[in-house]
Amino acid sequence: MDNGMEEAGNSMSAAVQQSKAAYDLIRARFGDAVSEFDANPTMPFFEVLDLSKWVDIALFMRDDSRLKFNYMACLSGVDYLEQNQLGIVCNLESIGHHPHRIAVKVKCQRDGGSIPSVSCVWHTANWHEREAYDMYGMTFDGHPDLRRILCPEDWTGFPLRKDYQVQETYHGIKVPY
Amino acid sequence: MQELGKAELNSTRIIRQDDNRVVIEKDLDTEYMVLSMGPQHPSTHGVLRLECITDGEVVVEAEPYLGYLHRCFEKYCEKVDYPGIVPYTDRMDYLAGMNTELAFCLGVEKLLDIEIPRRVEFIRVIVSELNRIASHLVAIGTYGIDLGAFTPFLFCFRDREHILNLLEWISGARMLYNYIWIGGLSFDVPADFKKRVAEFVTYFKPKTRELQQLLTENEIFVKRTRGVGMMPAEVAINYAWSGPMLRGSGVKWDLRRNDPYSIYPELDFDVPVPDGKLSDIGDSLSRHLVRALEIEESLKIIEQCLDKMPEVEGFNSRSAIPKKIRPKAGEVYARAENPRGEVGFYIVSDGKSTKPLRCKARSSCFVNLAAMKDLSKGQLIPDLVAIIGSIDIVLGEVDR
Amino acid sequence: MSEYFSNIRIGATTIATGLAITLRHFFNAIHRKGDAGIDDADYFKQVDGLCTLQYPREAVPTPALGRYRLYNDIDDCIGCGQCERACPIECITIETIKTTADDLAACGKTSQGQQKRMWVPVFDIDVAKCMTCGICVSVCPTECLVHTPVSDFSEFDVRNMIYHFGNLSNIEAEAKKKKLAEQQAQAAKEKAAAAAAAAASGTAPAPAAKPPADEAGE
Amino acid sequence: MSQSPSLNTWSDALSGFHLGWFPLGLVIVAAIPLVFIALYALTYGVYGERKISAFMQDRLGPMEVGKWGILQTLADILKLLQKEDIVPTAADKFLFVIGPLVMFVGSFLAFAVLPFGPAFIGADLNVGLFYAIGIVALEVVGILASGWGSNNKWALYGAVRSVAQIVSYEIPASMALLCGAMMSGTLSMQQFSVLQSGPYGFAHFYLFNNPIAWLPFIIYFIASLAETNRAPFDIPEAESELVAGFFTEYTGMKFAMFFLAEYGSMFMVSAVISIVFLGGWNSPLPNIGGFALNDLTNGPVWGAFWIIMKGFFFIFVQMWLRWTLPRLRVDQLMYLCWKVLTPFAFVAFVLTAIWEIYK
Repeated sequence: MDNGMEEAGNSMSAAVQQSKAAYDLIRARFGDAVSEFDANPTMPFFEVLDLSKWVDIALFMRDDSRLKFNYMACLSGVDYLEQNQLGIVCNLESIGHHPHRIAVKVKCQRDGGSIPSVSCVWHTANWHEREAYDMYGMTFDGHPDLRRILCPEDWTGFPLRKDYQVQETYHGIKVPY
Repeated sequence: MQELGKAELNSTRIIRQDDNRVVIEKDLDTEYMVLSMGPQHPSTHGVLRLECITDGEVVVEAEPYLGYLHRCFEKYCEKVDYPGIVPYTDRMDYLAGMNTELAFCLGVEKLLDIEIPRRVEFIRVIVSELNRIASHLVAIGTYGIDLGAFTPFLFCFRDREHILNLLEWISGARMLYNYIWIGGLSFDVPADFKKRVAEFVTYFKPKTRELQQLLTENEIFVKRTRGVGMMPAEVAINYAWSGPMLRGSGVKWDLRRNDPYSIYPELDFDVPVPDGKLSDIGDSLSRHLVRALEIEESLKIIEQCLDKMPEVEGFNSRSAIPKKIRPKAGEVYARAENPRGEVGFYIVSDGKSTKPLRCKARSSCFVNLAAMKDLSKGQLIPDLVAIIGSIDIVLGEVDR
Repeated sequence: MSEYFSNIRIGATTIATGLAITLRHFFNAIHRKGDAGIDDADYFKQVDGLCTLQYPREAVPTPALGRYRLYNDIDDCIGCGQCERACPIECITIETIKTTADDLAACGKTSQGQQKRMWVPVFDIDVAKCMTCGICVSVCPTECLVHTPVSDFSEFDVRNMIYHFGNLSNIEAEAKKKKLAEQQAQAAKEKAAAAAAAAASGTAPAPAAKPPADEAGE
Repeated sequence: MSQSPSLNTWSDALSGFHLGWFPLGLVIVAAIPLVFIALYALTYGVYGERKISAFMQDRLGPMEVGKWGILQTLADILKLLQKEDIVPTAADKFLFVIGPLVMFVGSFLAFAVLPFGPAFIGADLNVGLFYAIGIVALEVVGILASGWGSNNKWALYGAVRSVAQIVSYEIPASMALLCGAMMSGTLSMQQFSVLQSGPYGFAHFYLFNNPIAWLPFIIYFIASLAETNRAPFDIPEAESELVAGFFTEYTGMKFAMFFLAEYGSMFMVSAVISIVFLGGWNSPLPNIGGFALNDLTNGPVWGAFWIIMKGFFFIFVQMWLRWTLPRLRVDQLMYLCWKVLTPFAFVAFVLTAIWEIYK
């Protein structure tokens, strides 16, 4: 970690410092597979740059005794229209082991992009990933049961994409209200 | 049980005897029956559909199908101003509107970085704890119905009615309050509110005891729920269970203590977890007990808040609300302890617009329900009903 | 074996306790909870016994703040359109026509004495859509848009759920529009004629009233 | 009490009445229980259950139709009559239609042997009790027919559960009634009542007369709940599990027939328990010194009054239990039957036998 980051760390709140410490461990292990730490006060996060490492990072975060991020609070899909990317944001924390929490971002191609699934690491990711797929259309490699979850199976388009155009009719029912 | 699950596909049973011998039984040639439970079914608490593959009365597998009540909450959020989202959060978990509003407002306030008047914080805690009691009453009452006891349900609703009256009195609406606003409250409470809430607490305490005798201690109820739907703590955490569900598995985890918000750090209350005497830790009865105990903790919190709440002359509950709610660019994951667990909002603001770029709602029921497939393996249909009831889903929140 | 008998014993005693509770309620049914509102001082003194009311004839009074059907007092409405913009579900439709100078007196003042500068020929609230969130009421500057405690207003025809509060009939509105258009045309002419001199007096009020004027044109 | 020789004079005379070749009297005798069920189910069964449950739950109950909603049941019946009588396309039409009829018939066939007074009984069979136990089992056929005939998975579950339940609970129920039969030494329902009459009213009833009788009494009461599918043994209907159990697919009057049958058999088991253990049509009031309360309150009309009141009391207890208790699970139901009630019924049987020998 470079000195600039550490100096910035002095002005961080305690919670962000804890996240930073956790991040440092991940960075030490995976190096350039993860991005720099974003030490914003509301939701400190880092990004996984090497998609193929994402499951390894997840497993490391869950199982390493210093990290123990055993609780995935949330997994949200996001549409980064300007960067032409889709992504997920995972909010992780540790129940019963450490007080730290951190957010991880994983991004993929906007069209036909896919992200490795972490549903084998955190069971809860199963439905969250299905929801992200349902709403944004990125696929999750290795997901056991990747189907739409909230929209009907035969719905066209991915509703939460910024450029989504709602279909005119659905089984003869007029859709736009 | 695991071996059984696999072997059942060939209508063969492998039964492990006490002395570790294995007996293989071949059934008559039977077929599985696919039983579609819901979306119109009395005990799926709304429009959940479970597709059960059943072997007689035994559920081999139950797959939940969601989305019948999907109302595009997240899509709406991207089209509506921040204050306009608050009434929609009510409609997510319609049994605990105040708590969900609180979670959302906490998030936007974090992005805005504004200071909330102390009196507002106290009122917020009182109303959300009242709402928590109301929500738990529905949970306990409907659980009774699921198991065939109708009367406790109506007793619960009778008492919930008083809470709804109290909340209607201050906010103007009975269920969909839009009371907690970003940076404040829509109205200050009426002068008599404190007195009336105190009266409610005195009125309600004996009623909890009665409910306990009528339902929780009833031997049939205990027999129906004890040891049903076991969820070990490890697995519960991995499924990201939260709220009474996680505490029912014996994990002492409550966001009001572990990620404190508002004035909860100043208040004295316990986080109830089952002790394993009345129930087996992690079963349906534990979850029910945790809810019953939480009602009492909530009453404690309300009493303390009534004592400590500052009285301010000519108080304006909207004083801290910014003229234009336009947060700086940034993102936040804010959450609060709802009656059903952790409700979180992941809000992304671009700093230019008065509408969020992205607002994801992490719904507690959605996450809790995800474990249904595992929980239902090898259960009887009556137990399946008991398990769904103990998860206490609100479909408005599951489908959003 | 002892577990077997203790099970039976516990079962019998807990069932008896439950039966005692329901029987107590059964005999308590001679009392009835009154219909006092929550703002009544002795609300919690009358909570025992039967707690339901026979709705159409008896009802729990709605508290003063009760947010139910929307009502707009058009005499106080200045046609600012704030409620329309604040409404998250767009159930309010407003059209306004700027009042010409000679009509100001006819347009009248609000009850607080503010001069109204807009005719509001269309002020429609679709109460079937309205979710009674109260945001429109909170932004209303003249407090003319209010929630009334009327909660039961069902209709057989859904079109009757659109409430019209406008203060001009169609013919009147057409006349006012025409009048405004004529006057604006004249004003434009005058402006063109006296380019610099009219700037001080003529343009000042125009920007303030601009957005509603646009809507009126739609 | 000297009415035993002329015991069935009324009903015998009535059934011998012919209008030309037509046995009108016999039709009237057969019609009386039916009319009674209809009236009772209308008044006490449906309305009473709704009111009792309402009061236990702090509600008002039906209030709109008539004073205190007394005519509510009539309104319900009118509603049910107007409803479309739907037979699902995929249903087995014959079974679907015959199911409710069999159940209805089964539930009121047993009324034939219920003595409604010293001088009124439909048929004073010498095996009346045996007949009453046996004929109730006919309901199972109706339930199975309607459950299978509906071609609905929930209905099938309900029917199968119901058959398992009723057949199992026949055993403790019959054993308990056998204890009663041993105490009296007869199977005739009329004789049960006669043997329990006496100047001291309730003291002559087997429940108070015999130190062991409370055990078969309780066993039969619990088993009778299960036989009539009442809570906490209502798993065949199990609203929250099986939607409505075996009558999920029924509408209109067919649906109402299930209700009439249910209330009919509720009264039937209540009457049987009061005949066997509580003296049937005998007045419970004792003669105390000069006050000949017992003599005053016995007689044909009083007899009908007492047996109906005793029946209604047990129906009240059934409703009271229903609105208090949760429902048992299928396996717990069977546990209760085979591991609790049946052993205790045998114990009661043996104890009664010993008591009857050595008393």
